Amino acid sequence: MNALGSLVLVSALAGLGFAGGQVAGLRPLFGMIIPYAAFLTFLLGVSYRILVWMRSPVPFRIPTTCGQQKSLPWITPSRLENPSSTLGVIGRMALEIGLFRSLFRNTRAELREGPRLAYGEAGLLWLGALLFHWSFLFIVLRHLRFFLEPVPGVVNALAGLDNFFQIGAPSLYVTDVLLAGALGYLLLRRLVNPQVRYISLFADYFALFLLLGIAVSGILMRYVVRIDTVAAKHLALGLVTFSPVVPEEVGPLFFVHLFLLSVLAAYFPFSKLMHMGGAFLSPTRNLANNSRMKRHVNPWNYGVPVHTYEEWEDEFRDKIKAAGLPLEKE
Amino acid sequence: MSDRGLIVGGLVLFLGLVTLPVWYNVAAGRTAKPPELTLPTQAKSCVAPVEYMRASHMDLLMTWRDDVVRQGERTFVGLDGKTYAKSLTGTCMACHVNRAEFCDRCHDYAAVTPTCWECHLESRQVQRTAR
Amino acid sequence: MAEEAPKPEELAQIDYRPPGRDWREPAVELRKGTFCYSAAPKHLEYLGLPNPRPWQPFEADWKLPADWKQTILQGMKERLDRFRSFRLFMDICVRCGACADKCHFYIGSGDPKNMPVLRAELMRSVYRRYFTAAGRLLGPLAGGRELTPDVVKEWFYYFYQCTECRRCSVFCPFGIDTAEVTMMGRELLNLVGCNINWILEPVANSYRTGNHLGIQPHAFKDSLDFAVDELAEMTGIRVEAPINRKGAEILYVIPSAETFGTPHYYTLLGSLLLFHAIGLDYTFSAYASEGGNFGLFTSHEMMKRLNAKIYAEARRLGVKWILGGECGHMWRVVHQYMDTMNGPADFLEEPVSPITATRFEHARSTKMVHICEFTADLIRHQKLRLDPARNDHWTATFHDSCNPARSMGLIEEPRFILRSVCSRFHEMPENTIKERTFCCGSGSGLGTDENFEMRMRGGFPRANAVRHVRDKFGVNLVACVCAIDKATLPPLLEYWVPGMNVAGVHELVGNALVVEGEKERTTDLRGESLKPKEERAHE
Amino acid sequence: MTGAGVGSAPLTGALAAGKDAIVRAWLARTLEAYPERTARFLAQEGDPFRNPVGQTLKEALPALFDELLGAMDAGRLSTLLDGIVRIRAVQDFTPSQATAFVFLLKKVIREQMDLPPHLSPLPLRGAGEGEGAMALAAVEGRIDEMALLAFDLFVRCREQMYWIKADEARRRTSLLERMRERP
Repeated sequence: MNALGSLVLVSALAGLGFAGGQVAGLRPLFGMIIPYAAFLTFLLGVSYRILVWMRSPVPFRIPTTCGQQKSLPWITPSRLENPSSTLGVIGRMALEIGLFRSLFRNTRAELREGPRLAYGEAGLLWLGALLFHWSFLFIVLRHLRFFLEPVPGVVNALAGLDNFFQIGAPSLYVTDVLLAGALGYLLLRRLVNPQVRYISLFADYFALFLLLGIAVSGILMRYVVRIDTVAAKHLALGLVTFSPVVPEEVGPLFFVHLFLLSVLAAYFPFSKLMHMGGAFLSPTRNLANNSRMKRHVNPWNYGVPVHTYEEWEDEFRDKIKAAGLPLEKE
Repeated sequence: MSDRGLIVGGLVLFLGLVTLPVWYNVAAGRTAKPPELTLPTQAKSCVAPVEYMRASHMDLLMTWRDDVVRQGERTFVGLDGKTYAKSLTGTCMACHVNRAEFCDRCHDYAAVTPTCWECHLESRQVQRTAR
Repeated sequence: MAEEAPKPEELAQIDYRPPGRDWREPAVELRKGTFCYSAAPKHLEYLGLPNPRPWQPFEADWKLPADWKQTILQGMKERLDRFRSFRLFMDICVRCGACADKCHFYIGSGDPKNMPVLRAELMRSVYRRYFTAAGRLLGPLAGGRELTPDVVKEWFYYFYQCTECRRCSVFCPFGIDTAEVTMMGRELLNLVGCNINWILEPVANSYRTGNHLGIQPHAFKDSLDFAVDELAEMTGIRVEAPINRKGAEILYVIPSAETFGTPHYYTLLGSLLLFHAIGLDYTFSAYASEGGNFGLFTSHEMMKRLNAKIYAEARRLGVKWILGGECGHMWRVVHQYMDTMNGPADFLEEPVSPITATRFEHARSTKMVHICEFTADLIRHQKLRLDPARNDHWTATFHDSCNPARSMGLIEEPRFILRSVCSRFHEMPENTIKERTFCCGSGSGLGTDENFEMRMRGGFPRANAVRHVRDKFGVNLVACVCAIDKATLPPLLEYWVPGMNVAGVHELVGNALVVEGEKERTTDLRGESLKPKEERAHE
Repeated sequence: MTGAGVGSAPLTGALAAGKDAIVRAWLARTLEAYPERTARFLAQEGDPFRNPVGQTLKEALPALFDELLGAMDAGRLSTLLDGIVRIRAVQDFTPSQATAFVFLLKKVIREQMDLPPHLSPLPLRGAGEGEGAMALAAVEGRIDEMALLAFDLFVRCREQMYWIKADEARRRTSLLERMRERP
């Protein structure tokens, strides 16, 4: 139900984008105003969310330690899994964010009934997630060719790397295939794996369908229903140089792509997609396990009622005395 | 230890990165201008409509290549009813004589690097005209 | 689950599968054996906690205070503002499901709401409804859910069905720690007086007398005296067990269960013998006679209230530093909270082993050292004479307790000790030890007998791994460094792996330790007879 | 698996030949007692330490089936059944639900062997009419025996829990008790 609802919603949004590209009067709205508004929402929204997180302090050191602590000099500490220094924390975070270290912990070679060595579904999740995120980053960077003039060599080099196989014209980008494949897998997994289906919310499917919509419309424009690339760049460049134009040559499919992207940008700060920023802030990962070495201050530490020694001694004085234990006051 | 500086710094870095195109183009003093092409003077129409050629000329060229190399079919009937030879250098570049001022302007603008010139040579005549 | 039995003709085709409804409809059937009883009002009153009243979870009316909803929402807001962990963990879960099968309760019970992600979603759905713009506007469509008394009941059921073991957080790509969510959940439940007796009675006792069972100073002394007598019988050596002695170098804080329960008691014997052998200048305290801290299972505030005694007593007695005994969650509190809550301990000195002169630099701020760190250092510097053959009746494995493993990283120290004091030691499978260790199923204050079935379910994954090493290596002893383990692993293993024993690491140290002037040992510290020395030598 | 002792050779042979399919169906039916997502997890997760419940069933059911066609050795049956029932005794099952998995085998066998769901003296392929029915009755009788044994074991597990609980309470304060006993 959640899946179907999100699919319908994303389809409707795509249709809206298409209509926006068809109707002459709406083109400035969909080609200039909405993208600006969405991007602004993205910037402000992300900043707001990060600042809200920042406002809540981290009162206690609560890293999840995944290896040997640094204690006695002759015991080798696990510097990355249980870092005690800032450098170690940086290493741990780099592994987490670049390679999804913790998710990888799921995978293991195992003997499933019989001698067949197989990797579990969990390994696929790690691979799918990793491919999706890296492909997405690659594609975003590649898209800089639409926003920068002249196009820097780095962007060209990235694209060159990406169309390594040089299939067809325009040549096939590997990341396009990987992204679509990974997204498809992540969606399929939500639908097929009963555990994950049970925990999936409307928002989970919505994000996936939205990303798929953007990917599919982009792939269509590049490989199937060609669009005037020069005009597309003209529009994109217009947006980032604050001299927006909507060239006539830009077709409705491009508007689908642009509108879904705008929706994504505007939706991003208010959704679970903020895990992008959150991953950096997680106190179980980004703190050094040095809480006995260094004192850490809780900014809201407040006094609490305690049962003092004096009260305790007063209450049990006779018994303490009878047991022959020392007293503060006789 | 307060991590506010670190977080704000990270956020500013992130905002800077995602708005990079704005700064880049501001620094370059750029506005959105599409490339200006030197259009042929002698011919009035192309083998296919302009809109089609703009978006899909690579499809046409790839089809031509396959037809010529694999099927040996060398003639193409254009939209205007005329017959053309399926030839990049012979047909296309007969009108669009200057690669640098026609092909490359758009390709550079859109950061596209077609592989045409890895095999095809610009004919001497074309090069001469360009000069 | 239905209480009536199905008719005979239905038996063959009955489908027990519950209707596939949305998890957001709160529905808890409190079946006896799977939940804990409520806290007695007198404990709440003594501690000054809200809404003391007689009630039980299985009753329809939980007698919540009139403004319960506002209290909970207000409490949530405060905690969102105070704990970045809480706010972040409410926001960033992507429901990837990586944690789903990591929870021992899920593995053992099969209840989907025991998947860590769903346990947290019970709270998140309320968070979204009341604290996010989308949730306020769109409600269920944005994954939000109304806070109703049924939701409170569900929280109670599932947040007291999580042992805060942090295993899920090891596998989460964002490090989301269900223990943090559970801790907040329990704090909120405490605000409206929904708490369990098995936690609050020890808390109240600990607050008043200094230890969980409410043992008063003279009885505490009796226990230690008894231990000294028994040790004298077994070893011929009369050790000292000083209490509240001012001017001692070290304050030794133990989980109080070592003074009244078995097999904890044998660990106490082992450490008494060890301290005698090395001539340690130390003292117990009858005021701070509990290292365990059930406040951790109640609220951060209560944790602080109970923990304050340790530093206060160290200051009063004028010791140089503090040594801590074998206890799991006590070490979570000491390692991750104590200095921040009740420090700075600037009246103490950086811990230095008086025997080996090793500086425990990793504890230079908190000034408290784990006894395994201390002993491992002694053994490494060959300050102990050990006869591992005295543990030859044991084939041991080591169960990592959740808190030392995942909130501290105490992994190699106890293993080093075990390998030194017993000759037969085997690890359980890799994905069930160290940071991936399985909980005993009874941590975080759930080790009560009314909750027995749930504990057996939760501990099954652990027991299963123990059974594996029993069958493969003939393991007959599970060593551990946690008082809750020592209390709850014996019944767990008795049910799943009969014949298995449980011991503290320092019980085995005490067995192997050759102390000057001792008589020939004929028994281990449990009083069970050892094979004569000659026989052992010939093996 | 010699088929020693049960029914006529044709039925035993057919059952032995169909073992894999029967046991698979039996396992699937047994897992249906759990919520859907859990059932899938129990069925699919192959790591015995991640999925001890599913693993126990996967190992015990085929062995029980062998016993059914074989010697029905009481010792082995107890061990196998105990492994399963012990788990179900602490999960949310009533006694009848906890032991119903044994009866499911009857239904599964009839389905897999293309037999009608109710006992009636119909001919079994390759055997005389009455003979086939008797063979089936014999197998089903053995399943009933297993079920009764499972029920006994279930009750024993529940009883065991009570004395473990009592024992636990004693152990918690055992030292105090010993101190009291000492002069």
